[in-house]
Amino acid sequence: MTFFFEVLIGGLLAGVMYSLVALGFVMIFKASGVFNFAQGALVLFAALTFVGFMEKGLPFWVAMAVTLAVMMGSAILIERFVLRPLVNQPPITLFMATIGLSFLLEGLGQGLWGSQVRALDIGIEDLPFDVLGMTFSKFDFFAAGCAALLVGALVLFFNKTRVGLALRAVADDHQAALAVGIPLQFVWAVVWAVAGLVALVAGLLWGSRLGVQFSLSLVALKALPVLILGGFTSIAGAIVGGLIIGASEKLAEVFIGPYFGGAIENWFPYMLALAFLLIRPQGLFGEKIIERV
Amino acid sequence: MLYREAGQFKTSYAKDLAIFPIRQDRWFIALVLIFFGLVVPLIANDYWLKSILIPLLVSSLAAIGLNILTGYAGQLSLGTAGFMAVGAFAAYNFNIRVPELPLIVDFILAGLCAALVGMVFGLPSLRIKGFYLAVATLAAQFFIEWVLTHFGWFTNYSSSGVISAPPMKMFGFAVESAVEKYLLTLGVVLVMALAAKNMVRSSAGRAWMAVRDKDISAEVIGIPLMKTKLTAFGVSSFYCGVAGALWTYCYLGTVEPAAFDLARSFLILFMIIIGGVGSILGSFLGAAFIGLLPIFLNNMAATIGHGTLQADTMANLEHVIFGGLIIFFLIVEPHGLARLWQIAKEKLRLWPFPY
Amino acid sequence: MSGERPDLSLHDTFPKLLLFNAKVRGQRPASREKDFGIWQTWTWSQVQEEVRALACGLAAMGFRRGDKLAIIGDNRPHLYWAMVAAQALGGVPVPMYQDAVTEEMRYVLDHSEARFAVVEDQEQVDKLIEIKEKNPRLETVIYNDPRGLRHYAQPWLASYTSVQERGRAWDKAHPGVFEAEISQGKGDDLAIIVYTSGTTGQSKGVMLTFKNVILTAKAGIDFENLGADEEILAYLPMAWVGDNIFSLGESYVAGFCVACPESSNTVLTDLRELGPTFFFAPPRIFENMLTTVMIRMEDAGRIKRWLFHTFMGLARRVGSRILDGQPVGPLDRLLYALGRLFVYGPLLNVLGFSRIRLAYTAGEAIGPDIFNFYRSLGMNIKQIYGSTEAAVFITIQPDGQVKPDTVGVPAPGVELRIAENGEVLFKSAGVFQAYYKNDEATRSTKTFDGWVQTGDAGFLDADGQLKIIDRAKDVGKLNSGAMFAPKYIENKLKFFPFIKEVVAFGDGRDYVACFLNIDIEAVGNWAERRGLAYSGYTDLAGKPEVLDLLQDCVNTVNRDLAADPHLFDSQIKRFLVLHKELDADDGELTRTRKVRRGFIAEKYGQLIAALYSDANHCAVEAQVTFEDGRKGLIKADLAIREAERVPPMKKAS
Amino acid sequence: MTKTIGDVILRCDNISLSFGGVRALSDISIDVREHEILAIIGPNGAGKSSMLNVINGVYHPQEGTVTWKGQTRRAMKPHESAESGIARTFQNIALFKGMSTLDNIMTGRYTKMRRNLLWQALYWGPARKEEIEHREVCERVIDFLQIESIRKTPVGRLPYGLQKRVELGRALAAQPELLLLDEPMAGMNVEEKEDMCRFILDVNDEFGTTIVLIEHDMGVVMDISDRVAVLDYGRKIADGVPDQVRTNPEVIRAYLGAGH
Repeated sequence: MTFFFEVLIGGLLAGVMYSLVALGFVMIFKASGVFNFAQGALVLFAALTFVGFMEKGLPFWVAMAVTLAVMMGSAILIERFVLRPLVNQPPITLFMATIGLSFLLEGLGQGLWGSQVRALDIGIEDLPFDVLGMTFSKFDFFAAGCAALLVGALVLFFNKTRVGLALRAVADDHQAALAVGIPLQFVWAVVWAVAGLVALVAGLLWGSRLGVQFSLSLVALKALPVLILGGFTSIAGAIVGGLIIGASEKLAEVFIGPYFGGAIENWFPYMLALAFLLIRPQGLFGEKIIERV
Repeated sequence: MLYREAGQFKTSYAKDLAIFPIRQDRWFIALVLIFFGLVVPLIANDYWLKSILIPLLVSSLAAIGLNILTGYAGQLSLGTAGFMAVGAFAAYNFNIRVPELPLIVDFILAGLCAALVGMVFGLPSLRIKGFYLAVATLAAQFFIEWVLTHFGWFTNYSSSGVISAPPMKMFGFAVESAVEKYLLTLGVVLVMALAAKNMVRSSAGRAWMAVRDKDISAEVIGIPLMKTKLTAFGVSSFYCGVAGALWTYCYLGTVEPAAFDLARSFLILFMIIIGGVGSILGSFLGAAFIGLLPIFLNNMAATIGHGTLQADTMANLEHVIFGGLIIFFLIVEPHGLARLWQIAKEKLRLWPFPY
Repeated sequence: MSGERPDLSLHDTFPKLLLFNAKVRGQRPASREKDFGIWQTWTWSQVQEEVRALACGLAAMGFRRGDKLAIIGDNRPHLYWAMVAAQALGGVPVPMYQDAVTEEMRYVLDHSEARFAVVEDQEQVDKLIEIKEKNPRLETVIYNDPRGLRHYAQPWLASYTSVQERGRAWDKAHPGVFEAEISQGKGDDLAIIVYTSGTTGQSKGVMLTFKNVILTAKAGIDFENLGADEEILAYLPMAWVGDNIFSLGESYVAGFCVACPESSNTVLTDLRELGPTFFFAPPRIFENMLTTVMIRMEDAGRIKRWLFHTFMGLARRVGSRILDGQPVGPLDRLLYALGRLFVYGPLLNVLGFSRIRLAYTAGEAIGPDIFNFYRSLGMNIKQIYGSTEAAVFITIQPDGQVKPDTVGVPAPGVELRIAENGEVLFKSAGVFQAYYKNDEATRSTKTFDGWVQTGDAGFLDADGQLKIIDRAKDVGKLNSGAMFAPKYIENKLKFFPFIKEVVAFGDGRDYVACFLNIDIEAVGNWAERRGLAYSGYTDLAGKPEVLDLLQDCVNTVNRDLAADPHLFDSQIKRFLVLHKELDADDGELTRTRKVRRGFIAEKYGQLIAALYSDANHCAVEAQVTFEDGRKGLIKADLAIREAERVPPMKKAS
Repeated sequence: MTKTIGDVILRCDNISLSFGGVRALSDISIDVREHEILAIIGPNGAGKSSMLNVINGVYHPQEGTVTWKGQTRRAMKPHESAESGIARTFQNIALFKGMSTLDNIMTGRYTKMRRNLLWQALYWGPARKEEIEHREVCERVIDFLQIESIRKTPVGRLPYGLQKRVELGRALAAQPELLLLDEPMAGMNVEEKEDMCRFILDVNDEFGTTIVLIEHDMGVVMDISDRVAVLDYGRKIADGVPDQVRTNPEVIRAYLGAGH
């Protein structure tokens, strides 16, 4: 039983990280209706940039600031050269464009900073510690803490700041937002920049655990079932979905995996999400869409 | 400019329904076929055949498959390579376990297996659309890869997880040399491309497009959504399955499940975006473009950089260019090279007038 | 060229020719119609079956030898078959203008004593329902297209297919009657009555025998080497004699296929699809096509425009010469071949003339620029001169000797004579029998020894080619005694795009003088390109620059006239440009835009007097009617210009 | 020029429909007789489109039954209703934008085409023959609606009025017994409306098709329909020949009240 809880809590902690990446998706989808497949590439790009600057000798916080600036710049460029020309195109077109974007970012990031695996040390040692006879990773707790902080900050941002409120207006109704004079382009750039920030944090946390390398971008693939489960438009859904996926994935791997030769965590979340979809197509917290004829 | 259409009038619907109703187009396509069927086998060396033309043709076939599903039926799929893998391993298993079967039957059975798997993974399409479906197809991609890697039966318990295609025999002839493999691939691809064209211009194709363009009115007209979508998944996966078998038998020879990874799925998606969504011709153009671009880049790099560029730099450059091109095409010409081709043809037909 | 030719002494009627064609080329196409998206095609043997069924149906309904069958509708294979079906029974088809107003239609129906009518659709049926009340002689109306007619209860209405069904049954019950009826027909029987669309008075019914039509058609076929492979588009009114000669006469004699367009709105599209090998069109259509070409080329890119203008320049220089088989240097030939690839071939293709071997134009004078444009592309377009009374052909331009300003040499079997007053007379196998029920008119047109007056004035040039200059009654004499043909001069001037209307004077005067009307669009464009500001029509017409422009035109015409031994005295001495457009609302033009000379001479007497004086300007006021119906006065002071007159030359080469 | 209106072929009994608590239709009964043109009118939001959607199975009512050709049921699937001879057009054009006029109309033949996918892949023998036979039917529809010149034009490029006509063509290609038209003339100019009226009357007249239509233009409704049913707030408030309905006080009140 202890073992079960160990696995469960480990999974939940990993799930917080999934939530973090899923959050990036949800924000962009809410504000612009774009399913941003490049979120994973953003994570990789952010981590690579950060490590790159660190290797150039910049101090941690400076590297952090510079990387943040780079992510903002990228957001503006993406809005100007990818999203704006594709406005009013079918969503599926925008989706495919973000696949293209993810290739571009991956190639660019690795091209600029090199594609070898780099270690990233953010100063938190991954030491095990015991609680109630169960062993947990200190790092996981730290990461979960960071994620929780970020989520809190985002909630504040959305609810208290002018820009945040504008974002919510856009998410609810593009036409109405335009009518009250909120520049859509500005909002999009901001939301991509915020997604960039989320990507940076996720990149640092994942990067320091897995090392900064190409596979970081695959983290995004973990976040997709989270979205299906939680719904594309719900921040709460992203968080809860991430926890469910993280926990069930680990549990399945440990308790069911051995019967099938292991390594089922790659597909198990998808199957879970799919099975869930068949019951509730709009996801946990998604809104049901009624089609008018 | 080269068209002389006056006088090429149609006296029956049969003639009006021809794939190439214009005589000049028929000549052109005949020339292309003669070139690839007769001239290429005579002049191309093994490198061109084995490393360029065969994979290019097989990719075209997979792209046709994806185009049927995504371009015609409007169901975005990211699991193309998974269905190819099913075809590849099914053909292999039929081949070694039931050696009495002719190879062509193995290929067909491989396609059917892929079709079956495709239809199973297409089931969610009845409830979900768009990105949701795209994500669901990712499940197919990961699940299939995992099954083929973790169950030794599929690789005939090969220790490395790699399968090697046994020597091929087709209608009593051994297919060994590059030319023979090329001709086999060409034959299969042409026949299947023709069949695909036929389907998309028949009631099945119209049903797919109807579902793509406006599913609610398709249903009201009497097109059953479930059957239509599942047919699209089935046919599409059949094509991918056969492509996977050809990929193993005619191109790589030895293959592991990882050869059919997500990156391959994306590459095939790129082929249809650049080639033309909803166009059989576009599948070929896109495959050629995506297939030849890296070769072109490498040659360029070799000429300009005198070999100073690292292999991984080239790979990154390729990524950047592919990604950029996808965005470029989606913005500038969402219907891809096929539309450009069509526009050029229209211009030639109207020449010297601009419209 | 291809295929077996009928012996016209045996196959001397259309029904007999139909049987012949069904026998020797039964599986080859005879009729086509664009319908339901494709060119529906009937072979000669299918046509024979259709005609047979309809003829038997008509017989069953009481159609007798000598009865008239009115045909009303757009060009449709079914209507052509109805003509032959009537002829098979010894009846006479009377094709009528389908767009005629009810009153005109009633007149022709009444005059021709038609008992039966075969019409196209509801539109014509509705007209006949109205007519039939006053014209009870019309007994039965057969319609081809049943759309909208389902609820018409009139007992005298029958659908084409129902008549044919009845005919098939009747045919079974009366075996051999159809053949017997056909064999009774002879070449001297009346084949058709064609009503001329009279410009004055009531139209006259021109009676033509089978011999008239068939022999004339044969002459045309032989002259042009037409074969059974030709493909033509029948789109001009069936009531027009030319359509009968080309779409029935030549088609049945040569055995070629006649295609009918989907509707009158789609003629140009259908033409492009069909790509006929032999084509007839009045000059207006060729002119419209050329205009379209020019407008669309204006919008083309720089390279295409350059290619077009460069190669068209070459074509103007050598195209016609190559077509006429005259010597041309090898370099020019090579360039011309390139031009054919890049410009001429594609251009002919988009116009629908890729396969064209022969094109005719007639009816009025065609502008030399238009004519030469098509010839320089390598399209063998030729002018013919003809009339209903001749079963079309009087003269044809022979291959290799095509001149834009003549209408060619007498067609085979045609004798030509120029009367004292310059009127053209002819005699041929095609000469009509008489006007139906109008002996007086017959006598005034056709002399007892068979010469027919055309009403046109003309002369034969040095090569023996006929040049038509005007209506005979309009031709006058200058005081010098030289011939004065106003229309000829006016047409020459009107071929310039800048000139809209011309009125030439000279009958009973010392010299020729004229009024000109500018074409406001063309001259306006010209002025804009030169940065010439103007406030309106009157202002523009009075600008010295514009007068200079028109003077160049007049001088060019004078140089042309000087080369003509018959007309060099008709060179224009003085002219002025009118301050207002001649307008039908002011009574200066007829509603069909023909100049009303008498009225103008009276209204502008003052200006004419000035033209025949020494004055170099003349003040004028004229009443005009504005578009909204208000009347107003325009005052202007018009300059009178002297044109350059050129001494008579030997033929310019 | 008379036609005979036959027996009731479609009967809707006590239909009630609501969306998540919002009542769209309450207790509506409507009969449709063979060969008639029945107009359903009413102010915006009266539930007219919902009624059509119930008839051909797009919406499934919570209460009531639909009896079509003798079979009574709560609801059909849309494609089943198509197979049993009901065709319809939509208020907002619902054509297949990526396909040509001809292909759009050919989709109307879907339920009548029998050859399976293998034959279609071969496009030979029976499959080709079938394709040609159905093409002929569609060409007749094209001829009937006089849209020959746009046969091969992608419908997305057509002006609105023509798109409406193509949509009618697609419904006609199915050779339906019952044709449901949802605002066939909305957004058209006078000339286009006249054309559309003529087509509707011709369809009714030439093929005997029963037609149920929704239309706002009262002049048109009174001109072409044999019978008019009036809905208001999901209830039926009148049903009868045009002249009766015109003078019905409740109808007048509904229209004036709704600000029409």
